[in-house]
Amino acid sequence: MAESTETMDDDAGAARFAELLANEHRVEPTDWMPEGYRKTLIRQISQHAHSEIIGMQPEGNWITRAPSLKRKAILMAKVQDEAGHGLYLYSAAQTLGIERETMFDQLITGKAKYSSIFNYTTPTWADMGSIGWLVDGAAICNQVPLCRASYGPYGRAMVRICKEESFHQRQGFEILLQLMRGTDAQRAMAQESVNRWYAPALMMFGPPDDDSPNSKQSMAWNIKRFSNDDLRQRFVDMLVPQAEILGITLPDPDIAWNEGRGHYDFGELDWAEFHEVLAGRGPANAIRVARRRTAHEEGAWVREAARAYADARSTERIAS
Amino acid sequence: MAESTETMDDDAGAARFAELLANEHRVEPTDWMPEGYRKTLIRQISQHAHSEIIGMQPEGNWITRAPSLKRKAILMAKVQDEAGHGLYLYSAAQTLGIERETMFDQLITGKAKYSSIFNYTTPTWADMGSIGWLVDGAAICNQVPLCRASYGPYGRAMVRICKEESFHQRQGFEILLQLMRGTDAQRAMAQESVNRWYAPALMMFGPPDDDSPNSKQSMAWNIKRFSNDDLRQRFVDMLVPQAEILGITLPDPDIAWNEGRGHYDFGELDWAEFHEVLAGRGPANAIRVARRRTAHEEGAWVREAARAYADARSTERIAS
Amino acid sequence: PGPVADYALGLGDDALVLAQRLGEWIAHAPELEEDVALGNIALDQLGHARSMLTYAGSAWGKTEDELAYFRGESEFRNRQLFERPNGDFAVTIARQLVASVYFDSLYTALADSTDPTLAAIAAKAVKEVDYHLDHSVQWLLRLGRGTELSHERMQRGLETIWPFVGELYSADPFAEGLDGVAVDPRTLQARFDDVVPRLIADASLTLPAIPFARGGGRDGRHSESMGPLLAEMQVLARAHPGAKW
Amino acid sequence: PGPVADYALGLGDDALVLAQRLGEWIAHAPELEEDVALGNIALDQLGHARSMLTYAGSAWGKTEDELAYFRGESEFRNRQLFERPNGDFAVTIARQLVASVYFDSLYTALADSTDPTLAAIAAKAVKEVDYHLDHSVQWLLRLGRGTELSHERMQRGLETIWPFVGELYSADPFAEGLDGVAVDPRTLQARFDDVVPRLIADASLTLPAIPFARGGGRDGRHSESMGPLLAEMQVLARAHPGAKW
Repeated sequence: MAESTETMDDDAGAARFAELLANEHRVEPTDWMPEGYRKTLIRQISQHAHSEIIGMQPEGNWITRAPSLKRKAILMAKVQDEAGHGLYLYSAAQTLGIERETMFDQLITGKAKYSSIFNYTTPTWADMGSIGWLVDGAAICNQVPLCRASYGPYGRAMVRICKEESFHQRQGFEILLQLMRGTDAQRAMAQESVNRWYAPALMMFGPPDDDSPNSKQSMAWNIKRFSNDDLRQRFVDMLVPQAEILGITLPDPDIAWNEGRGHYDFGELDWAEFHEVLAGRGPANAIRVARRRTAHEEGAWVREAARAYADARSTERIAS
Repeated sequence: MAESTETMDDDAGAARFAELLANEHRVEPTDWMPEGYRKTLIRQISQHAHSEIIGMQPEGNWITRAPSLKRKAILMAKVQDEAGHGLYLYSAAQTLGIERETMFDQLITGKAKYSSIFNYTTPTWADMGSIGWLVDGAAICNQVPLCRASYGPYGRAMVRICKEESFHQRQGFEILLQLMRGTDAQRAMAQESVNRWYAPALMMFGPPDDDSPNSKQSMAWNIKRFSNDDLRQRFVDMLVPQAEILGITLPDPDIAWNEGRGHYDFGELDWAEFHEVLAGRGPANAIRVARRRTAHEEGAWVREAARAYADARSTERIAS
Repeated sequence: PGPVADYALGLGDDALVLAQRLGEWIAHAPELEEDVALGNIALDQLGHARSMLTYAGSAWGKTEDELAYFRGESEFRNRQLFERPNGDFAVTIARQLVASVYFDSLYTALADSTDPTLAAIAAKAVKEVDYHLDHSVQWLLRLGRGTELSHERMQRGLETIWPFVGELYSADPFAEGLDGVAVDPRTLQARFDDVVPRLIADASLTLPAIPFARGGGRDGRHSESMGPLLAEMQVLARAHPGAKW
Repeated sequence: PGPVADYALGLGDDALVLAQRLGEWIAHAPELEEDVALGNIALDQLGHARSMLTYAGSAWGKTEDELAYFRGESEFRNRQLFERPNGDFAVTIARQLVASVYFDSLYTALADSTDPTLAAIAAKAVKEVDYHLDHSVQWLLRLGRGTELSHERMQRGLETIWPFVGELYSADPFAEGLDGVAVDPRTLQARFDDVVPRLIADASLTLPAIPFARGGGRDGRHSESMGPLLAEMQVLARAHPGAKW
């Protein structure tokens, strides 16, 4: 009896789901959705949340040393925004029936993935510029189409996040611009940093299309809207003129305008490097998760106290 | 029965004890000694041990920032010597029937005293010089007579400690000498530091003799050999010519050679300040004990592990 | 404008050094919400610092950054409470509670200053500080009444911070002679005595009975935590003198 | 002398940065004996660093202090293991165990260098490192087999440090072309594989199975803990350029 009801619901639900996608409407938490769709979204949204949380660290590294109070304030606000993004993304994922604690646990036990870009380190202040300009820039290219993602809570979270990210990107650009207009040492610092971040930022779009097995299904479900390579091209096309304004050299001698394609050509990326970092052998993989785990473990007594206090309060309220 | 034996022992012991003192011989742990003598020694030796332990902090403060590798090495060795002195002094006190744990507990719970001088802070590198020259210098004046203290284990510990202290004092003098031969900023740093440490160092000999209730008994027991004021005078007489070599000004306009006394006159000290610091209202009282307590508490699991391992090993040995 | 600038510099240093300490928490907090909350408080404090330093600097032709990055330890005037290390979360909450009660009463009074700049900075700041105070009070209650362990740590946190309370309410040498312009911190003591013991009791905690430390922050005397704090804060700016960022 | 100096500088930086970290423990150790022991190890490491930096500097007309205090982060060549933060006592012991096994085999081999200065420094250092190794092994056993809590923390300590083991035994770019003079760290790997898994098993602990981090310390690539370490270490010397101490 229960089973046949489910089947009937499934059939009706599947038809309704297909119709929503066909009409470019949003799927909402109460709508029927295929298990694969739900799982894909949970994976993608929670990975995105984790990336925001882990992404606090490479920039957090310079809060105490920011070279002007204005930059310190901007950086603090940015890192705080990242925590905020992590929080709304966890909420969006929760609407799909997974607990935040479960996701967070996957993060700190090293079971969940997050964007590999955050396994690179920030040895210089100029990296605050490069992260904003290149990493946030790539994130925006990835994320703007996600504002139209079929799943409502995700799409809406992305609208808010994209607005803040584009602000962050501009701030990063400004950091680099100020350095490029500064002393020789500052210019060298900016160039050296862009040299380190450029290729990893391009790899943020994921492996080449031929090599990206999950992309097709995600596109069919209106989660992903453009292929990895399309997004990467769009990003390079955006960067080249901005680099000219900065007076900075992108570390790829093969970059050249291709009149025929109407796009910039660019060189092959070192995918072996990408897979190395993905496999845990990047510059900071070992440190990022451990740091968050340590913070979580050292804070356990605080969370327990808050729970105990809340429980006691609700008991009081019931009793009174 | 037991009582009368004790009394007999007491009478014989007291006679022997008096004889030892009269002949300037050492009292050893197995000898009979008056309860007051034992208590006075426990108090004095454990306070001295605590002072060495707490005294590690004001200098430890500069280990990570020492301005040359040679000075860093000297400073590390010195702070380590202080830990070593603390350890032998605790051992000397243990021969009087008190456990090291008991003493350490008195220290970290704030029940035991230590030299108030270590409640001053070390905001500049020159303080490493002033502590060596003035604080260790005063300590030596105090301690050299203690090498002849009637209680054997204490006197012998003091022989070793004094040797190292006089080495430390020379190092402090050298730090100041180097600063005084350096740049204007370095000379100013040295003078400013000596201005802060001079009076507190003079107060290390304790209150004026009229105001020092325990001194008389300690002198009768051959523990203390000179009065507070005598030691203080001896110290000032030593400092004045050394200050001249350094080219540093001692911050007391009343210092003047007194031909009649054959000593340097010097100004009144601000004993209200001394009592303030003694009462816990010095610059760092709140921090010193708390830091050692925190280290002790955070290290509890380490000490427990060491005990558990030692116990298991001895069980194994017995079983095998 | 000299004396007012001197006064503003002290207040600016208080806020700056506290912001620096709070900034150390980011990505280390016990939960994400606290990363956000402590970050918010840090940002607000940094904002107050910037307003005060900019105002002070305007009298001397110096920028906020020249004041923040190119003074030595003995030229910093912050009171020692603000430089105290973060310790565990309970120490940070204790420090923030004491700081927030102080700032709340200070800025409330300063909003009536006859100096319009100080009055405007204070009027804006007091609203933010209300939130900081609420945050600290909530955590004081949660930790004080939560578990046995949290109770113990919160009590220890109060004891760790307590010696630095006295300095806050002692005379501010730079407020002297500025009647109507500056606030004499001694006039704020009554509010502390009214509010804090009650909050501590509500949280089932005990008011510490520990002597106050000497203080002297306004005269450039700091605890030994100050040097490393400044070394880190100033290192990059000092490596590039004259550079703009 | 150029290439040998470059090689010596890398070894000197390894020892210097480790000494700096160990120096942070002083007056914070779990017991007084450990304040003494960690201080001893720090002093020995600092001694090795000074010998190596002095030797390196002699080729370039630079003093040990010019090298220690006036290079920037990207000019430091220490491998990343040595800059890892102290963490709790177990992390420090794990780091020291790995460091001591490495130094022990390195200095043993280097004592046979055809470069008489390197050989002499190594011959003296190896005796000291024997003691350091013994100290770490004793604590590894005590913590691994002590209590449940200490076992867990020691295991976590090994895991925290493990990613930085690989770099130690990877090629040293400054050892290349110095056959007979320098030691190729890859030749020391066998000794590590022989000794360390056995020590870990003896302590009832599990050999971590964690990927190695990328490294790159010899090329001036460091983890994010390096900047604050240098900020503190160099602050005073840099505030007084050209001064003697």
